[in-house]
Amino acid sequence: MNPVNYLYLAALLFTIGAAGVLIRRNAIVVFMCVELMLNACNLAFVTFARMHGNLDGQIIAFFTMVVAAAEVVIGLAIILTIFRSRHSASVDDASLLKL
Amino acid sequence: MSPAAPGAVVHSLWTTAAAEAPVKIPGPVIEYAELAPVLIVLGTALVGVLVEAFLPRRLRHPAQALLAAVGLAAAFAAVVALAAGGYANGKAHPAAMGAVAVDGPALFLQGTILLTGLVAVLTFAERRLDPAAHGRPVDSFAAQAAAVPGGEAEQKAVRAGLTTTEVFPVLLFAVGGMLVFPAANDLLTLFVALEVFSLPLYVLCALARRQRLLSQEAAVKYFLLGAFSSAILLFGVALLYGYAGTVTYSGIADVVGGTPRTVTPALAATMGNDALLLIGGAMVLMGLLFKVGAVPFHMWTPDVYQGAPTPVTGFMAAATKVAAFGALLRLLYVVLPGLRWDWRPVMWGVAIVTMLIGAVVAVTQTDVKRLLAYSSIAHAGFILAGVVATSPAGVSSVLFYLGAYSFVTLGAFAVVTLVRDAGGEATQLSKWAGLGRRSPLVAAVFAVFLLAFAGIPLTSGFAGKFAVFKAAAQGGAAPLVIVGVLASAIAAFFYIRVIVLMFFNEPRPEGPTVAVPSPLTSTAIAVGLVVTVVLGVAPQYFLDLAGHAGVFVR
Amino acid sequence: MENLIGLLVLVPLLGAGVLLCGGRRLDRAGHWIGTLVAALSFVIGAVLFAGLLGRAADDRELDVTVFSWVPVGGFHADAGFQLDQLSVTFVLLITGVGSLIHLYSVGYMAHDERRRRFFGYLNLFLAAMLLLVLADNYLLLYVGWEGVGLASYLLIGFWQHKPSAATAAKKAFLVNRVGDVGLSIAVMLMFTTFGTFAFGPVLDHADRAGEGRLTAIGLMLLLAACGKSAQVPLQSWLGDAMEGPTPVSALIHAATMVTAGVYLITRSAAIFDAAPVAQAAVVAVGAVTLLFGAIVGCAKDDIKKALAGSTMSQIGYMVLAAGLGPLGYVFAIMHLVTHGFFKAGLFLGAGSVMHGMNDEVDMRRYGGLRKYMPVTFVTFGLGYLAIIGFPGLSGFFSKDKIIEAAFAKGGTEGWILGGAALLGAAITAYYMTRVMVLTFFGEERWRPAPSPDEPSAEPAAAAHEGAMPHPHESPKVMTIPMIVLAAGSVLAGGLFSIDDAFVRWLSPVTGHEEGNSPVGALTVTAATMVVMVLGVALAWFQYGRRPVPVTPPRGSLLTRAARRDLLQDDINHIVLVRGGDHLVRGLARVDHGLVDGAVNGTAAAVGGASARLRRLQNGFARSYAVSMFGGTAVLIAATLLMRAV
Amino acid sequence: MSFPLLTATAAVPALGAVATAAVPAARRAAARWLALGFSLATLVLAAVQLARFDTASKTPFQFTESHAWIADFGVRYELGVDGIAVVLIGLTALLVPFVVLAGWHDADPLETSSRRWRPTQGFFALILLVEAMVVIAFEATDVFVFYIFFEAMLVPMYFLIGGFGDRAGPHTEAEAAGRRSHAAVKFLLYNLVGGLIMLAAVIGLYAVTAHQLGEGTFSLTRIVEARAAGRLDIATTTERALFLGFFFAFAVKAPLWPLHTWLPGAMTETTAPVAVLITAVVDKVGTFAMLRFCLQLFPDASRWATPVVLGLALVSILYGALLAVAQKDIKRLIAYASISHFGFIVLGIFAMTTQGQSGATLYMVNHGISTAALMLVAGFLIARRGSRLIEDYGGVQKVAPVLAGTFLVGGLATLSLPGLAPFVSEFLVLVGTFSRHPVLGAVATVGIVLAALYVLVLYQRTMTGPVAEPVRGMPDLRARELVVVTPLVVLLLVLGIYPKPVTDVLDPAVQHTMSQVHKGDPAPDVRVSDARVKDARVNDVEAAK
Repeated sequence: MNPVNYLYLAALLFTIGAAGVLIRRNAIVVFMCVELMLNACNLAFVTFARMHGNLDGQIIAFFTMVVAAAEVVIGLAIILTIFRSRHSASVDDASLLKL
Repeated sequence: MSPAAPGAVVHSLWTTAAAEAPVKIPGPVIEYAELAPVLIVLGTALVGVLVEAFLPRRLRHPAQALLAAVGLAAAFAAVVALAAGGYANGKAHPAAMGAVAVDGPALFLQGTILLTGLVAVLTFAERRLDPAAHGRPVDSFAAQAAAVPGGEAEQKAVRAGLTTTEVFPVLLFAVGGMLVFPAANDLLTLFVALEVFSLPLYVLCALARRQRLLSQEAAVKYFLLGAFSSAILLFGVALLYGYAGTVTYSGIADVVGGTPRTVTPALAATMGNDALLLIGGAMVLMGLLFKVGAVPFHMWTPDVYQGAPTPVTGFMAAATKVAAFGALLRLLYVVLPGLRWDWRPVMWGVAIVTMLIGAVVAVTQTDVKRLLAYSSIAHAGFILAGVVATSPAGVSSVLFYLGAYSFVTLGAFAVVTLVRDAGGEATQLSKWAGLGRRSPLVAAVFAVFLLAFAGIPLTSGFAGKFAVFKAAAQGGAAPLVIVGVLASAIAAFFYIRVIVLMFFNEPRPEGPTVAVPSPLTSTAIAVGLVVTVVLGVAPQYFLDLAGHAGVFVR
Repeated sequence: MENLIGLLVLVPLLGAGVLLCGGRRLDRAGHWIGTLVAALSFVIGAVLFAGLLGRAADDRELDVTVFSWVPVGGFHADAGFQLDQLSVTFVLLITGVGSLIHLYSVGYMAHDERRRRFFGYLNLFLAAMLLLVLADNYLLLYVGWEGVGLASYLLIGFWQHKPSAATAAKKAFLVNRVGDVGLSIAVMLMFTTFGTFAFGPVLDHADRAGEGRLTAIGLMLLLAACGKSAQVPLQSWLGDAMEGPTPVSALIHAATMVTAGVYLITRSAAIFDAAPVAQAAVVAVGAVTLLFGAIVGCAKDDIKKALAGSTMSQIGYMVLAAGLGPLGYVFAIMHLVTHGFFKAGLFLGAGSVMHGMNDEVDMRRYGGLRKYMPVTFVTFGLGYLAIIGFPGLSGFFSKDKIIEAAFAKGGTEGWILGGAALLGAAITAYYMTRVMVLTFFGEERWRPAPSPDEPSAEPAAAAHEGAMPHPHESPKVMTIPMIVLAAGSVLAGGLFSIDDAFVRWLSPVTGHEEGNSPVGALTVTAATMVVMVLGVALAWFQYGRRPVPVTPPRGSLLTRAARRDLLQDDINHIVLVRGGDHLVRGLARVDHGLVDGAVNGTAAAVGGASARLRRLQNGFARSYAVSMFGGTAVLIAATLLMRAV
Repeated sequence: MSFPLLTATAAVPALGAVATAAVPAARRAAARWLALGFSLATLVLAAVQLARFDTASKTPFQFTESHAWIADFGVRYELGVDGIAVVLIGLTALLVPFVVLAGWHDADPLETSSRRWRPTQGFFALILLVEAMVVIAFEATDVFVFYIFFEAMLVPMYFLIGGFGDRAGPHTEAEAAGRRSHAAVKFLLYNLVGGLIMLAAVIGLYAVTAHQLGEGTFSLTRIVEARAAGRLDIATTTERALFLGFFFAFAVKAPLWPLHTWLPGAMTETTAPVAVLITAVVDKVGTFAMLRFCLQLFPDASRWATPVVLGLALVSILYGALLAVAQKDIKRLIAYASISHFGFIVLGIFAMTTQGQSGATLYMVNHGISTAALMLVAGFLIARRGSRLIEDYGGVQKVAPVLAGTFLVGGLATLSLPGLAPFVSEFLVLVGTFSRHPVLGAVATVGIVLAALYVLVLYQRTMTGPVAEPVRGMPDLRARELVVVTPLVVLLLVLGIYPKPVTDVLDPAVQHTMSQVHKGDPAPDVRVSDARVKDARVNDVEAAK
C-alpha cells in the first residue's frame, strides 16, 4: 500500500483533532482531541520514517508518546482541579478572564 | 514515488539484521561538562523533589528556596565558565550527538534565563507581603492546590500552615527546559524541551493563593492552548522530517540548501516537495510564535498573565520570552536561512500586527497585569523586527533586547506584588491612583520600569529598542522601523497613563497600601532597577557580550 | 563738539532713568530735575547751533560714530549721529519748546501725585525725539521713531485710571505701529538695494537704484510718515490722543513728535526726488489731510480736539510742501518751526483755560473768558493770528510760501494743489475764529462739571467736583512759557524771512529751487488774505453774533460726519475691529477644533480601535484556539503565496 | 588632559538635582537654597565658557571632549560648543537661577498632603535636572548623544508640568490637577511622537553612514567632513526623508504651526517659572537643533524644504499673534505670543542669510529673557490674585506700580520695541528674510502690529482703568521678586543697546553654518562706495563661493 495514504490519514486525524479542539466544550474532550492530534503526528512520523528508510521517525514517535503521557498527567490534574471548584468541565464556563 | 522502493529498503534492513551478527549500537557521546548548566538545574530539581519528600515541613521552605537559588547560581557559574572557556565562539559545537548546541547565543540566553530564574526564586520565596495566617507566614502560592477554593479542605490547610513548597523544584524543571530550548539543535529536542518547560508552567499558573478561580482558569486556558500549539508544532516537525528525512537542524538546512550529505531516492522525491517544507516550517514557526506571544497567537497572554500568581507571571513573561525567541532565532537562522525569502515577508507581517495590536489594545486596559501582558505582546513585535533583520547584528540586538527586557519585566511584576489591599494584590489600575503621593519611592521605581518599557533614553529599553531598530534598518526593513516607532508612540501613551495615575491623581481614601517587602523582593526589584539603568547608560559591555554571542553553530 | 551730540541724547535719557527709577525720594524735586534736564539739553543744542553757525555753509555736517551697534555679516548698524542744519533746527525746536513745556507742566501738574513720573516720561520723550533727528542711519532713526511712540503712549495714557485714556494710548501706539511697518520695510528695502541704510551712502547713491525700487522705498517712508504725523489714512489716533495731559498735547501732539513724518520725508529728499510717483503720493496725502483736518477741526466742540484737527491740517500743509520736492522742503520745515511755536502756544493756552475751568474741555461751556484770564487771552490770540496767517505774524510767512510753492508746481496739478491749500487757509481761519470766539467772547455759558459718574480727569478736579468753575488766570510758571511762545509765534516768521535766512540756512541739506508760479506771488498773498477774511467773517457771524447753544445742534450731514472724524473711526471699527474680531474668534475655533482636534481625533481613533479590538479577547479559550488555528492557516497560506509569487 | 569644562557645566546641575532630591522632607528651605546654589555654580561655569570662548578660532567647535561610549551604535560621548551653543548655554544658566528664585514658594506642600510627599525637593531637583539635560543637549556634537538628552529631558519636564501648577484658581484643586495632567500628557505625547519619528531618522542616519563609511557614526564633525570630502553621498530621497524626521521633532519642540497645540496648555497649567523653563529654555533646543543638525547634516534637503518651512513659520507668526489677541487667560496669551515668536526664529533660520540666522540665534536669547520677564511678572500677579483670567484684573498699576512697570517693560520687549533687546533680533530676522524673500519678509512684518495689539490689550485690561475690587490692596513686588525681575529688565536694555558682545560670539558660528548650506547672502543692487560696507560685502560674496 502506498505510504502516502497513511499521510492522508494522519492529516485527516490531525484535522479532526483540531476541529474537535475548536468545537467541543468539555475540557476533557478538548484535551483528548489534542491527544488525537499528537497521535496523528505519530502516524505521520512513522510513515515518513518508512518512506525515508530511517528510524528517526519511529524513535520520535516513542518520545511523543512519553510527552503525551506527561501532558495527560498535568492536564488531567489541572482540569480536575477546576472541575472540583466549578463543578463543570466546560471550557466556556471558564471565561472570567477576558477583555 | 515508486511504491516498491521503500519496502525494498526496509526489507534489506531486516535481512541485514537477520543475516549478520547484531550491530553494536555505539554508545552515545555526551559532553557532560558542556551540558553542565542543564544537568545542574535538573539535578537540583530532583534533589528538590527528595527534599519535598523527606524534610520536615517547617524546614522545607527555606531549604527549597536556598537549594533552588544555589542550583541556579551554580548553573550560572557553569555557563560563565563555559563562555570563558571559549565555548561561546571558538570552541562552539553541537554537543550530545548533535542534539544540543553549545554556542554563543545558547550560552548568552542560558545565562539570561538562569539570572531571571534566580531573581524569580527571590520573588517566589517572599513571605512578608501578606499578613501571616494563623501565625505562619504565607507566600503567593496556594496552601494546598488540590483543595477546592473556599472549601473546608482549604481552610484546614491554611490553618495547618501548609505551603506549596513544590514550586521551587517545579520552577527548576521549567528553567531546565528553557535552558535546552534555545540550544536545541534538532526538532525532537526542541519539542521535548518545549514540553519540559511548558508543563511546569501550566502547574505554576494554577497555584495562586488568592483568586484561585482565576488562577485555575488561567492554567486551563494556558494548558489547552499550549497543548494545541505544541500539537501543531509537532505536526510541523513531522512534515519537516518528511521533507528532509532528518530532524537535525544542520541536516534540514543542508537539504533546504540543496546539498544533503547523501541523497536517497526517497529523499530526492520529498526534497522536491516544497509544500512539505513550507507548511511544516510554518507550523513549527507557529508553535514558537505562540510561546513568544506574537499576534495572532497571543490571546492566551493577557488571560494567563492576569490569572497566574504574580511572581510566576514575572518569571514567565521574562524567561519564556527569552527561551522562545532563542529557539526562534536558531530555527530561522540555522534551519531556514535558505528560505529567507519565504519567511521574511511573513515575519514582517507578524511583526507589524504584533507591534500595532499589542500597543493599541493596551491603551484601554484597566488591570495592571493585563496592561503589562499587552505591553509584552508589543515588545514581542519589536523583538521580531530585530529577528527579521537576518544579520549577526540582528541576532545580537535581539539577545541584548531580551536581556534588557527580562529584567525590566521581573522588576515591574515584583513591584506589582507590593501594591496590596484587603483582597490581596490591587491590580485594578484605578486603585493605583495617587500611589506616588503615598509611596513616592515605589511609584518612582515603577515609573522607571514603565519609562524603560516605553523606550525613553537612558533606560535599557531605549538601548534595546535602538539596537533592534538599527539592525532592522540596516537589514533593509525601514518600514518596520517606521511602524515600530509609531507603535512605540502608542505604547508610550498607556505607560504614561499609569504614571499620570500614580503621580498626578489624588489618592483614594480606600486605596491600596504598599507592603514593606522582605529583602528578597527588595533585592529582586533592586536588581531589575540596576540592570535597567546600567544597560541604559552604559550598554557597551553588554552589547559587546551579545555581539560576540551573535553566531550560531551548525 | 562731537561729544556734545552724544550728550544731547544722553542727558534727557539719564534724566528719565533717574526720575523713573528714583522712587518716592525724588517726588518733591522730580519736576525741577526734569525741567533742568530739558533746559540743559537746550543749552547744549544752542552751543551746537552756534558751532555750526561758525562753520562755512557747506561744511555744516558733523558725523559721529559712537559704537558699532549691530554688526552681523554684511549688516552694519552703527550708533552714530549726524548733526547738520536740518537736525540742529529740530534740536532747537525740540529742546526749546520742550523746556518751556516742562516749565509749564510744573504748574499744570502741580496737584498730580505722579508728577515725578510725568517728568520722567517727558524726558524720555526728549531723548527719543533727539535720537530721531540726530541719528545718522535709518535704523537708529527707527529706534527714536518708536521711542517717541512709546513716550507718546505713556503720556497719552498717563491718567491710566481713565479707560478712555488707556484706550486712546493703545490706539495711538497701534496706528503708529502700522506706520512703523512701512518704516521697517523701507529700511529692509534700502538694505537689499544699497547694502546699507546709513543716510550718507543711501542718499548719495539714491539715483543709481532703479526707480521702481525707489518708489517702493518712498511709499513705505510715506506710510511711516502718515502714521507718525497723523496723515490720512492713519490720522485717527491724534484726536483721541488729546486724552493726555495738555502739556503733552502741546509738546508731542502739536509741536514736535507729529512733525517727525515731515522730517523723515525731508531727510529722504534724495529718494523722493528720484521717485516721482512716491512724491505725487506725498502731495496727495498732504492735500487730502490738510482739508480733512480742517473740516474735522470745524466740527469739534472739544477745544483740544479742534486744535488737534488743526494740527493735522497744518501738518498736511507741511507734507504737501515736502511732496513738492526742492520747491517746498525748506518751507515745509519753516512752517514746521513756526507751527511749533504757535500751536504749542495755543495748546498751552487751552490748557490754561481748562486749568481755570475745572478741566472742562467743551467750548460750548466756555465763553467770555477774556476778562478772567487776560494773559491767556492775549497769548492765545497772538497764536490765533499767527495760525490764520495774519500779515506779519509767523504763520503768514510760512503758509504763504507753501501756497505759492503749490501753485508753482505747475500744470493742472499746481492749480489743484494751490486751490486746496487756499481752501485750507479759509477753513483754518474759520475754525480758529470759532475756537477763539467760543472761548473768549460771547456770554458765559459755564456749567458745573464734570458729572459725578464720569471718572474725573485729575485728582485735583475731584475736590471741586460739581462746583461751578471760577475761572482764574494761571500761575506764572504757566504763563511765562505761554508768553515766550506767543513771542515766537509773532516773530519767528519774520526773522526767518529776513534776507531769506531760513532758505539759505537749510538749502545745503535739502536743496532748494524757486518755482515759476503761474500766478504772481503778490496775487497769491492777496488771495490768501481774501479767503482768510472770508473764513474769519463767516465764523464771526455764525458764533459771535448769535447765541451759542450749550448742547450742540444736530447739524448737517457733513457736520455730523466731521464730528465723528469723517466716519474714519466707524470704518475702522467695522473693517478692522469687528472684522478682526471675527477673524480672531474664527481662528480660535479652528485652533481648538481643527488643529488640536486632529490630534485629539487621532488619540480618540486609537482609543476606539483599542476598545473594539479588545472585545475580541472574549475570554473563551475556544475562540482563542480559532484565532491560533486561523493564524496558522494564514501563515501557511502566506508562505505558500510568497513562493508562488 | 584638560579640565572637562563642558561635562562639568552639565554635571553640576545634575549633581545639584541629586543633592536637592536627597534633602529630607522637613528641611524644605535647604532644598531651595541648595538648588539656587547649584544653579549659580552652573552660571559661573557657563560664564567661564563664554569668557574663554575664542571668537577668532577657526575650529568649528571648542572645548571639545570625546570619549568612547557605545561603540556598537557608533556613539561617542562627543561634546563641543560653537558660538551659538555657548550663548544658549549662557542663557540657560542665566535663567535657571531666576526660575528657581521665582518658584521659591511654588512647590510648598499642601497642609493635607502626607509627610513623605516632598514636592519642594522634587520641584527644584527636576528643574536642575532639566537644566543639566538642556545644557548637554546644547553641547553634544554627536547626534545620538543629543538625541538621548533631547528625549530624556521630556521626563523631568513632564513631572514639572503635571505636578506643579498655580495654587489657587477658578477651579478646585482636583479639577486643576486633572487639567494639569492632561496638559502634561499632551506635552509628553506630542514630543515623544516627534522624538520617536526622529529616532527612525537617527537610525536611518546610522544605516547610511554605516553603509557608506564602513562603520556607523553619529559624529557631526565626521559626517560633515565626510560629506565635504565626497566620501558620504546621501541619496536625495534618503536625505529628504532623514531631514523630515529630524525636522518634525524639532518643529514639535519649537513649536511650529500646526504642531503647537501642546504649548498653550502646558504653559498655562503649570507654574510660571516652569512655563519659562519650557518656552525660554527647553523649546530653544528645538530651534537650536534645526540650525545645528538639520542644516548641517542635510544641507541639500534643508534648501529643498525651505519654501514649506518658511510658509509654516509665517503662518506661525500670524496665527500665534492672532490667537494671542483672542485669549482671555494671561498665561495662554503669552504662550500664543511665544508661538508667534518661534515663527520668527524659524523664519530667520531658514531664510538662509547671515542676518536671518544671526537674528534667529539672537532671537532665541532675547526671547528667552523677554518671555522670562513677562511670564514671571505675570506669575507674581497671578499668585497675588489667584486667577489667570484677564477680566479679573484692572487698575493694577495704581496699587502696584513697580509690578505694572516691569510687566510693561516685559510686554514692550515682547512687542520688540526698539531699544530693547528683541528688536535687534527681530529686525535682523526680518531683514534677513526680506533680502531673500521680499514678500515673506513684508508679510511677516505685519506680525509686529499684531504683537503690539496683544501686548497693549493685555496691559490695558489688567493694569489700567479703574482699580478692580479684588486687586485693591494688592502688594507691590517684594524684594525676592525684584531680585528676579530687575536683572532681566536690565539685560533687556543692555542687549538692546549694545548686542555686539553677543553677536560677535554668534557671528563666526553662523558664517560656518551658512557655508555648510552653501548659501551666501544676496548682494545688493547698488554697490555703495562706503569702504566698510564694501569690504563686508566682498567677504560675503567670497564666502558664498
